[in-house]
Amino acid sequence: MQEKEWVRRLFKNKAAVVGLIIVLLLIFTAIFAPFLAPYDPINDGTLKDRLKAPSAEHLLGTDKLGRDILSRIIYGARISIEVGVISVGLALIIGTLMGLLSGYYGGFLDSLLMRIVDIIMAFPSILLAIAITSVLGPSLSNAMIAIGIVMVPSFARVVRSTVLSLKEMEFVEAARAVGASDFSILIRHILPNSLAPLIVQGTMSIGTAILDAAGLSFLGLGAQPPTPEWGAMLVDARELLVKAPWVAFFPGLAIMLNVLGFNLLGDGLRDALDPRLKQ
Amino acid sequence: GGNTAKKESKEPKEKVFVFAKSGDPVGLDPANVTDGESIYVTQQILETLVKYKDENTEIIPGLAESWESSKDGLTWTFHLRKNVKFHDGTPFNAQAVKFNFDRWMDKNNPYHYGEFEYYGYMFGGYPGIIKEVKVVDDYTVQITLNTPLAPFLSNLAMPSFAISSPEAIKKYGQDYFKHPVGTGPFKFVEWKKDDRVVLERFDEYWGGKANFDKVIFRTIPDNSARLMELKSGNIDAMIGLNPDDVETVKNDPNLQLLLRPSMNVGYLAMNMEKKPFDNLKVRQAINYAINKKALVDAFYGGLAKPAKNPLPPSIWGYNDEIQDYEYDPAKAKALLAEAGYPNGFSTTLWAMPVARPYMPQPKQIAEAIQKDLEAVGIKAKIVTYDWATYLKKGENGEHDLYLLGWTGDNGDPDNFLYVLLDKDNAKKGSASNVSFYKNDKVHELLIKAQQESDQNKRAEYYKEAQVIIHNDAPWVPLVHSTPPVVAKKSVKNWIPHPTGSECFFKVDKE
Amino acid sequence: MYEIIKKNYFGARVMEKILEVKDLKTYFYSSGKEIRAVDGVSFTLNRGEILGIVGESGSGKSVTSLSIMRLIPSPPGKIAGGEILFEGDDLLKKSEKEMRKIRGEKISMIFQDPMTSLNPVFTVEEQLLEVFRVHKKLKNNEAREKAIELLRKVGIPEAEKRIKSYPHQFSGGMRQRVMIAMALALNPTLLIADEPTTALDVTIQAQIIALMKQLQKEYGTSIIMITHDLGVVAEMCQKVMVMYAGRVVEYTDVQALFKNPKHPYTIGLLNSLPKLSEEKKRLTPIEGSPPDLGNLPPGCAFYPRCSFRKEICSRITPELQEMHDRQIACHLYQEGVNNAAAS
Amino acid sequence: MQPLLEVKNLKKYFPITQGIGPIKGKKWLKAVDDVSFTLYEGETLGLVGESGCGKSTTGRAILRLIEPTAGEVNYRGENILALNRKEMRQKRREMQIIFQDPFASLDPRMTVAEIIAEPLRVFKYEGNIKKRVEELIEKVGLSRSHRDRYPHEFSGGQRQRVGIARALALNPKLIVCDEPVSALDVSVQAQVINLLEDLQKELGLTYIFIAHDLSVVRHISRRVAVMYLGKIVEYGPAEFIFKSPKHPYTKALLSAIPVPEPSFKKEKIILEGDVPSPINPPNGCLFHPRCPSKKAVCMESLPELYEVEEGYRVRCHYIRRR
Amino acid sequence: MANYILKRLFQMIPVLFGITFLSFMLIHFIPGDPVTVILGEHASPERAQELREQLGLNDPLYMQYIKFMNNLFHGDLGRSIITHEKVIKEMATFFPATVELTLAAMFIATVIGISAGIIAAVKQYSWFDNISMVGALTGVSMPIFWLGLMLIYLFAQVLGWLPPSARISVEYSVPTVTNLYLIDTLLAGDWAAFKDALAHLILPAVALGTIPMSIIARMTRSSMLEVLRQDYIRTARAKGLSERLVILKHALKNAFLPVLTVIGLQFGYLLGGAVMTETVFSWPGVGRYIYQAIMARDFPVVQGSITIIALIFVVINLIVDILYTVVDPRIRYQ
Ligand SMILES: Nc1ncnc2c1ncn2[C@@H]1O[C@H](COP(=O)(O)OP(=O)(O)OP(=O)(O)O)[C@@H](O)[C@H]1O
Ligand SMILES: Nc1ncnc2c1ncn2[C@@H]1O[C@H](COP(=O)(O)OP(=O)(O)OP(=O)(O)O)[C@@H](O)[C@H]1O
Ligand SMILES: [Mg+2]
Ligand SMILES: [Mg+2]
Repeated sequence: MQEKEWVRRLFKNKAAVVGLIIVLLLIFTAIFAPFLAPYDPINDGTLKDRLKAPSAEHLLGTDKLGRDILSRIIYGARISIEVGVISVGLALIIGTLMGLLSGYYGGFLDSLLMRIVDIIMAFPSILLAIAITSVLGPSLSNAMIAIGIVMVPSFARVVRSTVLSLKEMEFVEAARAVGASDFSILIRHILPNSLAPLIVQGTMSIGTAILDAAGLSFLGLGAQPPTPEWGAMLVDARELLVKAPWVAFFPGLAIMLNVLGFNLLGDGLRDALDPRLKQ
Repeated sequence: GGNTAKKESKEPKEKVFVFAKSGDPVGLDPANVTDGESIYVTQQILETLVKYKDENTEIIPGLAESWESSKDGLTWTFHLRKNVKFHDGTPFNAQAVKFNFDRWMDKNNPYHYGEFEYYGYMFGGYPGIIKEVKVVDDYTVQITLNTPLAPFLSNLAMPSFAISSPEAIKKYGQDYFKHPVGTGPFKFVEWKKDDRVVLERFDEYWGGKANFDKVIFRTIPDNSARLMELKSGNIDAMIGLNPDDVETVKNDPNLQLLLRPSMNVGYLAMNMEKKPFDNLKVRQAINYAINKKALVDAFYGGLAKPAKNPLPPSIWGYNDEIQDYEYDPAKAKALLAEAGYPNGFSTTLWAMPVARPYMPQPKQIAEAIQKDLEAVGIKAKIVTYDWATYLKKGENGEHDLYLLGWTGDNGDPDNFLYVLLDKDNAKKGSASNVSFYKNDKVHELLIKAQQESDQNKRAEYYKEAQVIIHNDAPWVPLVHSTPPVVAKKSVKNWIPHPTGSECFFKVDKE
Repeated sequence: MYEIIKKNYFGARVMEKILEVKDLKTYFYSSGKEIRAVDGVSFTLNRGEILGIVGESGSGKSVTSLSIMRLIPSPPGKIAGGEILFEGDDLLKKSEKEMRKIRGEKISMIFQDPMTSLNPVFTVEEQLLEVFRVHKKLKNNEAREKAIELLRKVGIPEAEKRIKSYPHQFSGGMRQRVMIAMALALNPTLLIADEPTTALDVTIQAQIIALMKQLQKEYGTSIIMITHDLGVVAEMCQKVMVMYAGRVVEYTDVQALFKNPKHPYTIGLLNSLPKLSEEKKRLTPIEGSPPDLGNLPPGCAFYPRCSFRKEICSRITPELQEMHDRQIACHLYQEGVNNAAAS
Repeated sequence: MQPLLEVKNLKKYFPITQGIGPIKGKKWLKAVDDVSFTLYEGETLGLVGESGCGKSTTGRAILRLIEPTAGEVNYRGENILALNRKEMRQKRREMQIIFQDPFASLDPRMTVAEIIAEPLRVFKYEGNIKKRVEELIEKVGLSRSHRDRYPHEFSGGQRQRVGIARALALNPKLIVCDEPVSALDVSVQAQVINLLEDLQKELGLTYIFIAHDLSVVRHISRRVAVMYLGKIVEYGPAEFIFKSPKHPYTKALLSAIPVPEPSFKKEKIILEGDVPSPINPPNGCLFHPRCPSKKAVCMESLPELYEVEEGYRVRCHYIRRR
Repeated sequence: MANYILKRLFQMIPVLFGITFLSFMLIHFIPGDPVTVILGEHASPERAQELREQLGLNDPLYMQYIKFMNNLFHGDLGRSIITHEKVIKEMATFFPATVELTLAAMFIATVIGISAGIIAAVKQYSWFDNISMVGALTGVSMPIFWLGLMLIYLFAQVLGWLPPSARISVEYSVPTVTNLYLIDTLLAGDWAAFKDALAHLILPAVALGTIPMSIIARMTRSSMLEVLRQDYIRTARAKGLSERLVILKHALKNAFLPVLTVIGLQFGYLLGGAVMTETVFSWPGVGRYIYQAIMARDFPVVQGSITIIALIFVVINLIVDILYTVVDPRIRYQ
């Protein structure tokens, strides 16, 4: 697939472009948070300014400690990106490795790795993440590890199934026929051709990771106060629902929009990237 | 029975009183619990020998109709009420009283399972100052003390020393905490964990019939959800109002806001057994660092005052001369530097998982304190556990900075100062003095006060103790709150008791 | 035209037009492009006749047949013009409901791939009975008897038993037999077979062709046989229509076409075939590759590959013209036709 | 003269597992069973048979793209099945394969130049790779400007040319052509066949040409092997087999082919039944359930490949009886 | 088919072992000494010893596992450190609430998800398709707890239509039979109580069901589109079947297969999502029980309940696989 082609296809897909814009906006926000945020996310604000409704001064209102919600959401973008990149990166590396080995070599190794995957998948993923963080101790980094672990199977499976189908493709056999080594086949043929589903899976998974991390933080297992993590910002929201619904509303909206962005982009990429390999 | 069921629901409904609070009971054996959540329930079921008046902590007869003490204050004779029955049908008598006391005081008693903390706190250990409990006749009990104890009667009136049915204790053994049997106006029906405790009127109650057929305690952890339930009429009354919602309640024509007289303290204990809180300067610095006024304004909806003493001002012996550490971050920083922490340090800040009368939003308060501490360079990580674990770990002294509070049980200063700050109660595993503050001078004063029967003299001792405590700064006393009770307008005859809970015997609704 | 009638294999005395397709145009619209999959196709089919349609992959054979069935997926497809007169009525003017009555009963169809053309989750019985149920409102019992009878007829052994089977329990050839049974169930006037043997092995292909011929004789059904195998055409059909890039390039009877191909494409096609009977000699391929319908050159679509091309071919698309024994769309013969008309 | 390739008793059995867990029963699918033939340099051997009869498996087993179960493959007298991995890789220079599916056999993410250069890179080609690639591109009838295009930008016939160029890159002696024209349109098919023939002449290539289209096989091959259920049933010079086939299966196969001449009338032998599955092959002669002229003996024993003439063998009891 | 089921059962064995092993190892993954982590540093040595014994930490690892498995076979998942109750017993009291919630959520998810998916596929590119698919994508992007909060805010607080928490209003007391309140109230014939229980169920079920609903809708749509492209659909049309018959009979049965798998997988999601939903809605189910156990560092409870949920999930997937064979004859006859 020529690179230009899928980019063109991606840009023709309105939903995907919206997704891309959201994702770029998120990245932009994260990078320029100090310039964008009107206030300090942690230290500004006093209890006097507590639970102020949205106003010109505080566009999205203030939270229980009088901190500016907008600023916290802006800084939260950094954490979301961190979570997405680290946990998905972890899952991607381990999962891809497992999938490649399992799919290409098959046999005992395959059975072993796939049983491990089955076992992890036998646990509802959020629950497993909850269990892992509770065992490791509540913190954002442990939450990222836990999310990474529970996402490994999906990567392993995606890679394995593409490898399995690629392995049977005649171009792989052709490479073998011209004497290419296993390693070179894996690197030059299998991996590049598994890239499309991996990119799609990765993009979607970032959304899922942000969502799960927010969930863990909401339960008190992820980011700890005063970290401006979006899910953690909702921890006391239930108590404040009567008086200050905006405390609950905006951070949740931020989560939803960004996850939606990654999902839209992922969907778009799936359609744009090599439809022939889509199964 | 589909038909009968239908009929039943059409007949005049039973009178049910639904009362919601934030936490589930830890257990229902009053002798073995220390938390208000549990005590609110046991107070409906079990009774003590002597009781408080409905509106204050004056002592009136309970299961004992009358009593007298010897001159030296060491021997107390109680004349028990006759024709009183436990809910299981067994009679209440002197043997039952002795059985209960023996169980509490004797660590080797076969029924002494669990910690029985309160007994230890109030009577100085096991057996502590109670020497002996003697059955004089079926309806007369004699209690002998080792040393005089001024607040003895006040202590006995505490819900923890309610008399359980000996037969029930024998029958249920370890599980008694799930099957409390007492003599009170309501008997226990069921406890659905984390959902509800259902009580039913005990028709043979010696004091007459209660107004409600049923009393249901519901556990609704979330404050605003609880309020919404009240507004939608699913519950009759609740405690644990979000301070942020005080205004809403005041403006609601269907609701009434009942104020419970303040007899509590919310505080931040510093574990003096751990570095750097063994350092007085650090403790003082923290006292300077925290903006109590702002906390009180923000988190209590106007229903509280900042605290400067462990004792609430409503209790005699309160030392109003003490000058509080004012909010002064600069001074705090200076003190930290003096103490050898110019760049601050990292520590943990423990926050209660549930709303308490003295601290309705503990996690938020913890975050506010975290922020105050951060401002002087102390990085505090907030730690929280479920309620029972939180208390347990506190008793074990695992914490650094620990949020907690105390609601007076009997209106005696001893109940605050001795329980919360005496070295006798700083024993790991069952500590109620969670800052592990051990000052011999304070101890001396508190014991003297215990043994003195002249209240003025006692007050002097307590005032002196408060000065020392203030200087040693084992705590940051934060707040004395006036905890609101919210009920439907239709609820009548409810007098919130300063001790934090009351029996619903007289309460009624239209 | 007369000659074709005379040579009617079955000697039908009255030439009865069953189907008359006039200037059919079916276009697809995808990624902003208009693909003229069928662009002005006309032909007639008489009762009892077998018409073969040949042409390269993508030349519009299937689209033509699906247009007759009015089964063009829309979007992206659209029948943009023309008439399809079936027994005198224009199918393109019929409502969907009227069409449904015709499909399966009057016109039925067999598809290329018997593996995928049967629904895998229903038994063969269910799929066969459906036809009777929908069109004849027959009770299941009556229908079942007929269905078993049909299966016997298409050569499925132990039909009573096998009828309960699912498609995947049949081999490819058997499945194609089931498809044929289903298509012939209501004795349709017209059967469209879209490459019914391409997916099958040679020996099985021979079985199916024999079966179709035999059944055609018995029922007198008219058949449109779509194939790219000229051998099949030669064996089965009376008339042939050669398509190239959505257009008819040559349309005549079988003998004429094979003996005397006129259109350069047809000639090329026949020459590029290795033949079993002939001595070994170098093949003469058609150079170049089939055109991309989304990107057709102006003029004759075959122009870039044609070995007889003239200047005019690159500019003007030749129309399908009547020549004495055939219709043909080629500038080479345009003059001849004109001349013939003049003389 | 030493044959270029001598295949002796080649077998490839695929294990198929049936049953559950511990009570698994292993069965063998005999995809290729006892196939032998000889091939001289510059020759073409046609391999025909119905789908699933083991043609591709034979081709792949010879190149050790799948490991044969048993047998010998002697390339210039050396049994390549005895070579180790490394030695075998060296041998691949001389033995190449062209695949049926012009879509699946080219890596969609590589340019034509990269695809053709791959074997050169693998074998550390000493010369100028770029030049060699261009040379190959032109040799198979594509233009130099095509070198940086991706496979999906080509038509089927052009793609097949790329595949051929890749196979030619290392100057092989032997090429297995696994149905190289089956997926192509008739009009393009002839182009590729001509190309293969031209290359054979020019470079002295030896082909094993697999096809199910008998007319193509006849056109291109000197010798033909007809396979049925993993076994060769008839093997001999193409003229003989096509003129007067001996095995009843070959006869039926030939007669089943529709001939594009309407006037050509011939007696058709239409075989009964389906191609049996190689998982449960019939006893006796593999062909007997469909054989129009079977005898009792056919149901009992598997006939050998009887040599009818020098280099012409038929697997039929009936032949020997005569 | 029996063969197939047996085969699946056999395949389950290593997974079951893996699940139990992983659960078993949970306590051993605790960094540091589990007993210290659970009891704290200053626990009395007796108590520590007692817990060590209760958790079996004194035995060698393999013995511990054997014991664990042995107990498991006898339905013993250990005891809570806090309440000293058997985990299995406590689970049993909380389970019906979760079952009720999960089934309700799944009901909403499948009914709406499948219908929306079908309509969207049949009317591809229509406004319905666009809106429902954007909706579905939004649905999968929403944090469940936030959705819960928003539902509470809107429907309980602003509109006051539905109760914000609990399973039933206290005024109703129905005899416990199944402990599924919808069923129990019906059995008791108490219509008002039924309506009340239903009202309590709606918000949490919607919150929990939204993500599965969205996933099912998307899956149904794409599976349906895939099927509608198939040759046999063309065959069905060519037979003259009405469009309704083509879609609801020929297409749906085929399209349902992948959806069925997704439904099975969504049960896992529901069981996990219950933790958050039950926390937000104060729903007295297993999810909240687990949450509280986590907060209390009550690891035996965490371990036991997660094991059970994983086992249930595996069983559900087995059932789905078996259902699959019922719908898809190709597997049945393998
Ligand atoms: N659903 C569709 N969408 C877009 N284009 C289509 C569609 N169906 C057919 N076409 C186009 O119509 C043209 C003719 O297709 P058609 O299927 O009729 O070819 P054919 O002659 O039957 O070929 P084959 O021999 O491969 O079956 C092709 O170029 C194809 O791209
Ligand atoms: N990797 C494999 N594992 C198991 N069985 C296989 C494998 N490869 C091929 N087979 C089986 O071996 C038999 C021969 O297959 P092969 O591909 O050689 O046939 P073929 O003659 O090339 O058929 P076609 O004309 O369809 O290409 C078939 O029954 C096939 O199912
Ligand atoms: Mg076609
Ligand atoms: Mg093959």
